[in-house]
Amino acid sequence: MSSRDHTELANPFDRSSVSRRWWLLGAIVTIGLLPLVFQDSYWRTNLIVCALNVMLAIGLDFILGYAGQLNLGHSAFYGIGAYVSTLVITKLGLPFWVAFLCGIVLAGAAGMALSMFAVRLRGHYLAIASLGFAVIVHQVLVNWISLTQGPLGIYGIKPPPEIALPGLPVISFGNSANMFYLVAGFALLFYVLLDQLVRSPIGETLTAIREDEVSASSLGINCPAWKVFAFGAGSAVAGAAGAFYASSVGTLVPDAFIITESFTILAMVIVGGMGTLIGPVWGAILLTVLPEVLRGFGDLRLVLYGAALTLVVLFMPGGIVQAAQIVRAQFDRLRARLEAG
Amino acid sequence: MTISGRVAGQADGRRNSDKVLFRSKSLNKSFGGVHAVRDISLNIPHGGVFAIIGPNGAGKSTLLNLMSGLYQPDSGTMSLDGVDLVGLKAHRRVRLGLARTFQKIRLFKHLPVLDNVIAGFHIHHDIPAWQYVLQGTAFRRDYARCRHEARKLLSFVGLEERAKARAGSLAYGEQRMLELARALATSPRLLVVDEPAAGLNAAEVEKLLDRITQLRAGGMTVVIVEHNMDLVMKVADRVLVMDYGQYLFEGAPAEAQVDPGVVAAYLGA
Amino acid sequence: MKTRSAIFCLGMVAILGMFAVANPAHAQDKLIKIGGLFPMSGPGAYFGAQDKQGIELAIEQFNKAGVNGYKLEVKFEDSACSPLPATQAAKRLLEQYKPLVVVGEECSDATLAVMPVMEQAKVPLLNAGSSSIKITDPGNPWTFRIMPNEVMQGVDIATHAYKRLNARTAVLLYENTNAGIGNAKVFGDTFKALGGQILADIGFGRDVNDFTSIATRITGLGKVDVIPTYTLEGQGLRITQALAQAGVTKGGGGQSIQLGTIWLPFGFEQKAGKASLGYVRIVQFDPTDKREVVQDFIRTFKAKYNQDPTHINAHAFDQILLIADVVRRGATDAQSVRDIMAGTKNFSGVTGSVEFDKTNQNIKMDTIHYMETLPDLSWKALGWN
Amino acid sequence: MSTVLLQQGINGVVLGSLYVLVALGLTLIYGVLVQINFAHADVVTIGAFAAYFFTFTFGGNYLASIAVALLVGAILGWLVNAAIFAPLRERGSELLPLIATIGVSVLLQNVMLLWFGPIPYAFDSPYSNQVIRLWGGTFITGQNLIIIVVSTLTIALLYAFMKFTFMGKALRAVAQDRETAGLMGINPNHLIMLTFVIASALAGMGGAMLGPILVLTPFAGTTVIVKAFAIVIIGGFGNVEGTIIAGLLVGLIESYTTQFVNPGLIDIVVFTLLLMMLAFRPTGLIAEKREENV
Repeated sequence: MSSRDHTELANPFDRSSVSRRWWLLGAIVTIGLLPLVFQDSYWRTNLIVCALNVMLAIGLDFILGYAGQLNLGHSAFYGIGAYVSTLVITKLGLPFWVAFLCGIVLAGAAGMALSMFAVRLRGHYLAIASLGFAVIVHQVLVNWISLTQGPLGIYGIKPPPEIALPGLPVISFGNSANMFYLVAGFALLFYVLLDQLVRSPIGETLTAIREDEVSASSLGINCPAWKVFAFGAGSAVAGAAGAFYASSVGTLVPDAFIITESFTILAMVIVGGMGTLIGPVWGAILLTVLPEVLRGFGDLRLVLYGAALTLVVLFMPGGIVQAAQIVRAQFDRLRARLEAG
Repeated sequence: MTISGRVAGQADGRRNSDKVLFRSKSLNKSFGGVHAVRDISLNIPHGGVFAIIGPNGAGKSTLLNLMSGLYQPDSGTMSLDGVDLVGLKAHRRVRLGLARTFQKIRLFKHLPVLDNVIAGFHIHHDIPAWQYVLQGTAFRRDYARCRHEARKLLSFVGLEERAKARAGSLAYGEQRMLELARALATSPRLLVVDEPAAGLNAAEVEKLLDRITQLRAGGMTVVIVEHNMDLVMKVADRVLVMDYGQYLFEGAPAEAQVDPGVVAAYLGA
Repeated sequence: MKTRSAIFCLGMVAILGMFAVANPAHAQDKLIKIGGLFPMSGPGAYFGAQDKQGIELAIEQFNKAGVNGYKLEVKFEDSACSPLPATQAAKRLLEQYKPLVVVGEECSDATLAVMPVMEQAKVPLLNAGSSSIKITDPGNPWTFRIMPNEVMQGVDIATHAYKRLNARTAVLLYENTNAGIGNAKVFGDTFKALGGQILADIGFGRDVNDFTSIATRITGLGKVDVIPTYTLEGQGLRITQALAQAGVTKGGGGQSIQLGTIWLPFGFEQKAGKASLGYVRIVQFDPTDKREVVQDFIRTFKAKYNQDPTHINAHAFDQILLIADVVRRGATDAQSVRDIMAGTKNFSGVTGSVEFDKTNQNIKMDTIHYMETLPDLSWKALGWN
Repeated sequence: MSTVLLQQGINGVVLGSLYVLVALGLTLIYGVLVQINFAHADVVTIGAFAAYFFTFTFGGNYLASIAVALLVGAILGWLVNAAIFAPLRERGSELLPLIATIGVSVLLQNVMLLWFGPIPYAFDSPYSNQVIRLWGGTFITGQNLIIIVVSTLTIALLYAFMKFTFMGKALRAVAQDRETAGLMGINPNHLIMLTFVIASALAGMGGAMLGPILVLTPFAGTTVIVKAFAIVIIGGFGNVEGTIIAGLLVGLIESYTTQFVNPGLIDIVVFTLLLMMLAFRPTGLIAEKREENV
């Protein structure tokens, strides 16, 4: 291990990689236990939706929080993934996993195309361009009835095919627990992939672009190319979420991918803490579960949701991650005081 | 040593092309009605400190932005070590060995000091792409090497203690030094420093000049863009004086100080 | 910073505190639990708010005396007029409230998405407001619909337009939704099959604001006999006004007759004013109907809400009426509700009578009534059914 | 057919004027603050409701209700700025205020849903059903004529304000270079406040005039806002003349798309134009060169 060559470096790498392994194990165990804790199909659906939203949020965060690209059209890639994967099955008769891959690839390609198209744009221009892109995608889904069925919708989409390994019981994804394991497994996979990327020099490159493009290019960073890369990667993850959306909900209508869906995903990233990967995970979970828990409030539900989003931005712009840091700092101070007597 | 458009300093015997690192011919750049750089030709030799000076608004920064690729010239040619630069994007020029700092400091303010420098290693990661995802041995070696090199650079500019601080929290003088370290991380052959003394106190200027001298001693070519003539006199081997976007004088620093045209420009005649 | 975090914490505590007061538990014997799946948020709340009124009125009436010794209870969940929220709401109802029967949704997409969930849970779903043919064709044994579907409505309207109004040319106007497209298509197909001609097929989003352009386009199409229009009340009003202003319809001195669906409420004419003159439409709820059940409904509704009931209020009311009838006929659990409901014959509600076919589609067409708007904005019942 | 084409032109101009009123506020705010305000849509809606209640509940005159809506909009603008933008300004983020306004927008929409209910209000002004015959068989409704007249007057007033008053000049100066304002001896916070008040007053007034045209529900403003953003971009962010031209252009595109293609495709046409614009002419219809100081 090379850190031994530079012993003076007190390399944080080893320590963090060990603790990351524990975190990963913890995450796997949690995912494994969740459907056992939540037995009813309502909560299991919520679990699946949580996992879908986690994918969407980390994908958007990669684009927004790391590469600094103001993407307000994430719902478009979600929708592309959902429709492409479904249509590849129904129109071309290809197996689910091929369709799944097509969904990812096309969503990623759409993201890259938008990014290339808007490569000269920054900040709000990109925000509105991506918003416009999402409107176009939604309207194409609505109007291209011969292909997408438009608002008539596609129903009875089957879950992914059963996995029958010799010697093991057949794994059917009609079972909500198995479906959750599948979606959450992929969410975790994408999380780990993106996490590896942001911890590699690619992460440094992207944050450099986010912080200052002129400066970044003065260091030899090809900003347009990396932005296209980030957009492609983030939207490909959204495409995967879309494919799972279709196969777990079973119904597709264009309005599921309306632009306000982009705002919801954005809110997850912000509430969780932009520019960290773990933040959006918590943000996605919170903003999926919170509206469900708030159902008791009936009409007040979305009022509270809007108020909470505004309050977070005003008073806790770093989101849950910042809140956690503050709590930890308070805790440390308290402990220090106790230890001091 | 340097040759400019009309005078074409043939008197200087060192116009041997293989000794010239950066060469430009008749560069022009206008913004709207302002002719910011007019017909500038210069040859910067390997090694040494080359200063571009002139009063505020003389077009120095525009010239520098043309060199670094932030702007493209309206006309004229440029080359670095024989490679044509015109049309080449800024990030491509870095790979040819051209690095710069900025007049208005442009650090990655929200990132730690160390990460600012590490970002400068962007063009020097040579591990295969899959290593970024799997993070195997090669990746870890690269990771440790970058951190090691970055700390060396930080200690070169005297910031090793501040490695974990946020770049935006550094004092102004420290930020300048950090920007220098970051530019050095790209391992440039030609380092362009824009107004390095702006906003620094005397001690900080001294320290900065000392580092530049060290870099020159190490064989690096340094271009300093500066409006303060006294400052460059100490370190520059050669100066180009500009005014209103035009060539005014080019030669040894001592000669510049007595050149009537230069004096007039500086005294605002 | 300190005060800010203090405010933030207070805000969060307030929000959390509100959780605690939510969801008080109920416990009661001899209860028929009814789940209500309706859009309560977003633009679809238009339906949910009215459904809720009708249902609550009906429940209040039945609980005065009880039905077969049972009391009725309803719990609403916001299904947001959209597949995923609707399935989530349905699952939540089924898991946590455990109803014997569920009423709703209004939007066809949401209803279609909920159906397999209900089938799996073996709890009947009673629908009144979704018109998509797919809900009952093929449908499933657990889904019932008391409203005529898009095919029944569309064939009927197109036939009457061709035969009674002698219409030969038509322009289709519809919102780009499941129901809009579906209904317009059935009308178009039937009308063409009869020998009529569709001059233009104009679909638009629910966010279209200005209908003058659409009306203008129709002025350029020559002689248009009928304009079947499939929109909700809000856009419907603007379309009727725009068509009159452009001089297309009778209300604006033109020749065309607008044909309307059951989507428009009673009182539409009063809002639209003179522009609605000559408008021929079907209504699911006819307030001029002299039957006692209708007049009682109108009276009690006005007493409770101080406003005129709409067709949505009425069909929501009927859903409970039918469930109460099923309970009266001896249903005690989800299975018996389904079985007894399937055998419904000659049930008479506010919107008309109900008799289910094999696919659980109500085959009675007397739930729709043809009306024409007169110059004093009152209705003339056309008695075509 | 030529009557129809001419009529569609008139329809497009009417619609365009409405869009301009909404988009102008957005572009003013962008010019001065470089911020996007999603809550602008809800100011439009609230303006429409204010006008409705003033006319129908309190029996006021419809034309007076336009002034009421203007006032309500101005107050809302002041509130939104004081509550959201002012506290966030020091953070210098382009994203946070945007998200905060999305939050405010959700909040306002659902508060309105609680108060006003989801059932569309039949908001007809006394001029809604007046048809004024014009040349060649074309017509315009009284309401639309009011829209065009009031929009033109407002735009002219705004223009005069920007051109001839000190505050107006200062506003333009800030829009071009934010540091200049300080040099002119004006508190930039006051200027920003003024911008918000003007922009939201325009939105409120727009609401009062839109009310009798669109379907008045708590979500009415949102149907206009996304298109207003497109107009702001097509016209060039912060560019008043560009916004006016772009607004009219989009209005005309809508009416002619309805005529020749299908109203369902309007959004696709408008937003494709937007993307084309961004790709090939990102500075907008009327270029305004801003150089980055490095």
